[in-house]
Amino acid sequence: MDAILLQILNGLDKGSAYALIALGLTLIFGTLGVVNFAHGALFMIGAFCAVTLQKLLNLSFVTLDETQKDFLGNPLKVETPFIEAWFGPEVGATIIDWSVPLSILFAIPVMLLVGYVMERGLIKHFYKRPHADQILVTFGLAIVLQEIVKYFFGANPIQTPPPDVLSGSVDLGTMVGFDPNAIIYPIWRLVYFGFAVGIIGAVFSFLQFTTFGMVVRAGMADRETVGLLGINIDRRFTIMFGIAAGVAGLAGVMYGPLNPPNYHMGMDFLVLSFVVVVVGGMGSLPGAVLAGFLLGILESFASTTWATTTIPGINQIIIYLVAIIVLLTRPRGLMGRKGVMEE
Amino acid sequence: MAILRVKDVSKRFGGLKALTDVNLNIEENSVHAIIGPNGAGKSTLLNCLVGKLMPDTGSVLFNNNSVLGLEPFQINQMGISRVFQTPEIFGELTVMENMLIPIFAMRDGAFRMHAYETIANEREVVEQAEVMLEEMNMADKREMHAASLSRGDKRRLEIGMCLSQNPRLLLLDEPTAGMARADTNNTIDLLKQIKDERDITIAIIEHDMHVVFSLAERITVLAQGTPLVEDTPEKIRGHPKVREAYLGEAA
Amino acid sequence: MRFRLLEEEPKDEKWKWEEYMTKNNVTRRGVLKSGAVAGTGLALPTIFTASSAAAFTNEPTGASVTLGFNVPQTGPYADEGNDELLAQQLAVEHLNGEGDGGCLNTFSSKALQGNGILGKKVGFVTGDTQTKSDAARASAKSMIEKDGAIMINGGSSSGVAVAVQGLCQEAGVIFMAGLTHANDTTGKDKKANGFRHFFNAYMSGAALAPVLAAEMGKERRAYHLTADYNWGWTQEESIVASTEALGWETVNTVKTPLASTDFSSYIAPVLNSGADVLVLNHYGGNMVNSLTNAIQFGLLDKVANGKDFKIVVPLYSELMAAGAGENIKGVLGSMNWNWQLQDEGTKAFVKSFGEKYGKPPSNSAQTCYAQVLLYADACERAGTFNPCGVAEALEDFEFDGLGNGPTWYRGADHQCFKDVLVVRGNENPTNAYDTLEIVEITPRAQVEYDPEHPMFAGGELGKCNPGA
Amino acid sequence: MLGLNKKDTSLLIVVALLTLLAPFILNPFPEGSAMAQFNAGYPDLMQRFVIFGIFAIGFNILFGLTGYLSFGHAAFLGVGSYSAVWMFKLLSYNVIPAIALSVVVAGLFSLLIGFISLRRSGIYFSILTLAFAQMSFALAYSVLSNPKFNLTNGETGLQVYADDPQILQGANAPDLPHLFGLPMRATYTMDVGAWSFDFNAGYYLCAVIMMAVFYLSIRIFRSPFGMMLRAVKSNQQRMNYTGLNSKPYTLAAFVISGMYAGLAGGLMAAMDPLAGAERMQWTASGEVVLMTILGGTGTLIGPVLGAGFIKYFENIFSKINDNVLHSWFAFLPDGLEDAVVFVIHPFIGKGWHLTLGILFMLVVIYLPGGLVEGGQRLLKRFKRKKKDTDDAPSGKTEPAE
Repeated sequence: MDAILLQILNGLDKGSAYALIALGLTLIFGTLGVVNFAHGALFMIGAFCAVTLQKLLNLSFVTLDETQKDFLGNPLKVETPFIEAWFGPEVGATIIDWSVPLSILFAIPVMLLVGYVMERGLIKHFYKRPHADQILVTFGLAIVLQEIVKYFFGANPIQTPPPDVLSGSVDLGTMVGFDPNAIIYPIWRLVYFGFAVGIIGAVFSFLQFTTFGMVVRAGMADRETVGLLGINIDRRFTIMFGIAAGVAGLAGVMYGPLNPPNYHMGMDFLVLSFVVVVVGGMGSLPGAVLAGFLLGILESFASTTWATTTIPGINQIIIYLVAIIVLLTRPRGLMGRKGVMEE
Repeated sequence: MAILRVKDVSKRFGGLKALTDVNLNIEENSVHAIIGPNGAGKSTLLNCLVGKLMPDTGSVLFNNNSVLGLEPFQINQMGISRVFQTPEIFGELTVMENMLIPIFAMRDGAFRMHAYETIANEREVVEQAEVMLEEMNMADKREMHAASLSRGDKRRLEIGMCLSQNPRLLLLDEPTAGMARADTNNTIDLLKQIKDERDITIAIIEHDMHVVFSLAERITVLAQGTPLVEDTPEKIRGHPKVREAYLGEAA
Repeated sequence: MRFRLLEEEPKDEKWKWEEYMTKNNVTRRGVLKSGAVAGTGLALPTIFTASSAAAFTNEPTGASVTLGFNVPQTGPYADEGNDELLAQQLAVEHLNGEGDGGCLNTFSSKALQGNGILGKKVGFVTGDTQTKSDAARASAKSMIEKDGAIMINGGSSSGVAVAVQGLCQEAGVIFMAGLTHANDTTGKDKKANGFRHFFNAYMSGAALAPVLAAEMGKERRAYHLTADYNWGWTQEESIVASTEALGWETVNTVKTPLASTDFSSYIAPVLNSGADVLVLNHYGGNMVNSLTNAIQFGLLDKVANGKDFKIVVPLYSELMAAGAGENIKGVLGSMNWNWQLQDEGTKAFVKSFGEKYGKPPSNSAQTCYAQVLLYADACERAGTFNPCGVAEALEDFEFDGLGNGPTWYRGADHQCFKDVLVVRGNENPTNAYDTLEIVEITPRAQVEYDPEHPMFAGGELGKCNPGA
Repeated sequence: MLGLNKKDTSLLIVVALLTLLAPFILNPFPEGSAMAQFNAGYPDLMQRFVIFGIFAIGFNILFGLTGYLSFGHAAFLGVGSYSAVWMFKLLSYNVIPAIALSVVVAGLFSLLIGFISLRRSGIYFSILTLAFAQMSFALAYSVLSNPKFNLTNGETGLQVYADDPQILQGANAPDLPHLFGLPMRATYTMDVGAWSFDFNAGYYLCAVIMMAVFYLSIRIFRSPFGMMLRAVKSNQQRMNYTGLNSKPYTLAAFVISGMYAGLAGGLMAAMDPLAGAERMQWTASGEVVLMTILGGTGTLIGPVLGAGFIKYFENIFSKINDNVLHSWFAFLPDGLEDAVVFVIHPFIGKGWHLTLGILFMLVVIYLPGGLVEGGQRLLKRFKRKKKDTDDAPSGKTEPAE
């Protein structure tokens, strides 16, 4: 029982990341009709916003400590972050400690800007082009973006730890009457799940309750009709692209403390997020979220010893196996609309 | 003799009754029009005839063979060709190729792996296609991409493609919808010509009364998913029930 | 058009297509320089006569010799590859008598003079393995076929090492492996033309076990997470064997897909399994993430079976340590070499690398550096670049002064034997580079094994192939 | 000639000449010169050009004609390679049975996957193929290489060991892939002045096979079958109502392209007898998609150009390092030399991915029809200049707002 609960938690957590990325992907697809292979790169850029902020906060001046030696036997260079010098060591250290949550503030304008520039500068010209061209150009863009990040940050992962109070784990099991150590769960993973639920809720209520959202939803259903109504749908779609980029970016920022960011993390998620979107049904926002959580949970269960001894290798293929089964039994994924991307 | 017999066909979509106990016979070598107000179930009926929809009850016999449960291509191979409301042609292919495909389909069946032959060597097929293009007055456009044709030409091409298969039954779904008057008249002339020159049965679903009364030999009026009346154009024109249900506003 | 004919051949003799073909070789110059060649008919058109004793693949003819450095330059191991490349460049400088000479001054063999190899200036070409067997073979081939590389050096995974080693065997050049830790490289996949300086999974187990016993006691229950491919399996096998010999129990061994980026669902059940040690048979990004996840779940703060919970990472590298950051504190593992060693060879190398690049070298960089010097030295001692001569000079070669103390290049399987380091994540690092501290230098004798040990059995070196 | 019209015949002849003379064409720079770095005329890369050319030609039969975008074609290439190496292990190093088996096995495998995947269309089809290929890759990498049932030898790659049966291997036959005694690695080098050209047996085997399958693909493009495939792409509804069953047509195209992929995989193994699982990864499937789009989808020669383009970058650009750069720009004053090297540095060597990504974008932005369109434009411009007409390019087409 506790093992099952634990894997459901894990699945929800994995699913949060899948759902957030897939949400943006399907939003871009649904509004703009663009297959965006650079969406994983947006996730990665988000994570590197946190890395950048962390590096900025850690900008240091150097003093030589004659009492200690570095690896070449020269006096050791001791680095003190400016921030600690300005605000005093304690406040400074706290600011640095909270760099990941602070990065959210930093990432929002950056991601909106990246999204805006991407849409106006590149994607806009590909609305009417075949999907194959969209794939090629966004794939090229994804490579360029990740190579730029690699150039500045290297290929090695970089830790972006959570604030001290949010690191470590809590014993959830004892709260609901299990034995101690039965359900131990990292705090940041709970934060991530809550954050994902919040973002998903925000996006949905935004689309549901604002005029802007209504126009966008109408546009997703029938782009041409809304265009005829004289509403400047293109402009709204640009903003939508910015929002999708923002969602992916925030997902990336918050993901950093779970697994340290590296320049190819976007590509690692790219294929998976497409599978999620398609299993959910092209152009369906609830479908993407549902499929994200579903695949996350199934993946977690497939990695239990019980599953891998029953069917060897099931943890390697579960996502794809599920995708095949879903697509064969439900032609348009879980909640897909008819006629979308079927040509 | 009736070439197409529709017997007790019903079809529901959820709670909506689209067709209720439709009975209909289309006589061989006649021109039979099916008319009715919007939502009368004309398109549903047509889709049941060509294999796109499966009726809930009833039977559809073409030439005494059931067509129910068959795929559209199988029904076509039996001798039914369909013209769509908006012309369905192969836009990226040339006019000539558009004409070749149905002829190949007629000669080779639903599938044949003729991957090593060259089209140019298939003399007979090419000749037939050329004849058909002549007949449709499109020989000069043979190398054009079909997508770049005018609406009227697309319609002619589609009808030509259907005719090239020498179908026994030609189904036309509002063939003049959205057409300018001149194009409509051209299409009527074309259909008249086809009717006169060929051994063919034509079933036509139409909104435009001008077209219906210029062509049809028999008319079935469909209202609320069920045939109201079936008769000759003259009788239909005067029929009180029809006036009430349908022609009222048009008269 | 005029064909350049072989000097040995009469000018008027017409060339025949078959006569120029080589049996199994990729090269061009080797063919032309091979002297008298004779076809033996259609069945075997490519056999050379024995008189061409000196002929071998890419025999250097000019004033220079070209080495091929095949390292990952793209993909997750790009930084590791870059480090290897820097070390290889340094080695070339030292061989050519530039720089401070590095380990040439400490190396026990004095054959190298700092004037290149056998008087030829050393040049090099580089290729990108992408950490994929196919791509690595393609870039190695291109260096051999196009650039005339006489040997291939480098790499950062066992799959690549085995693939490139096989290629070098066929092509008739020497392969000096970079970072490759699987037993198979000098076990079932060993090749006469391939040499490994790096240590292997068996040695990791043999070195780690006594330290683990001393630090954690003999009654421990271990839970293994293992990367689901060849290297992971051999490491798991080695560690399980050596820890069980101590009296440890293995609770579970779980295979994780290589493509995994998040290990939470593998880590979560560990605490409830009755285990009190977690062994992570992961490398690179896998290890960084699985260790980070394990720390997140608070494993190191727990007590299981009345003992403090421990984590072991049998194979460490500096870059992984950097990537894992704070999480490695107190975690034990093993290494081939570390810059903090105090022997003369190490000091010379660290000084020369550090002054040039501003950071201490990683252990894969050190292996690549040592391999280049060892190759060059073997050429000098053999007096030839012929792979067979070089191989003979390397086999059972005893040396010192390249780090890790006295070292033996065993002839039976082309595996180097030297001291192995057990290291631990430093609790109080003073800078970015001393994140690991050396716990013990396990003497060579303790990690030696019989070439026919079951974990290594099944392959044969075969004959050295000079390629002509 | 050969049942082709004049235009196709000349295309075939041009392709034949280019492939046969590739050793000259690809090595335009004298050996030892600074530009020699750009020479691509060495056996391994030439083999790769034609092998990936075959792969892309086959992929184009499916994608270019029917419009079905498979994202899992690398699986067939991988399966072909594995089959070929197994033939080497069990029978002998002769490449003929190996290549034959790889085509057959890939054909059967694609029949199975195609039959299931083609129940869906559009992106749903793409994801199904992707899922199958990723499953094949994951299983080949781990589960199918366990000691009890080692089908693929996992990470290391399937290779021939000395204790393999090789029941038909003659005592005197070369212990490397060969064609009735002619080793695939056999290379004759011709030196002309400062130039040096390699003629490799394996390359010519691949080249001859590529010309054969290229000819076959022209025949398919020009056949009624090819026309039906284009009809599938254009309008499946009309096709069905014209009495044609589109399913067997697409399945046939899928299997044909799968067999092309298997052939390419078999040839890869024949040139270099090691089959790695990475060949089946999604990136490898994506690569052939990129090759085809980059070259020009649905054109005859485009995919081959795309394949050459990508492989050239992978193998030539990745090998340019700073040393090479410095040797190129050695004529510049020191400071300037360093500056130039600094600017170029991110784009070469380990930065070859960056250059490739930028080129993908440039090509797709400025040449919507791929490299083939680029060629056509050049040709047109050339012709126009010749005619010396002054009509400017007929006004940019402004996108309607």
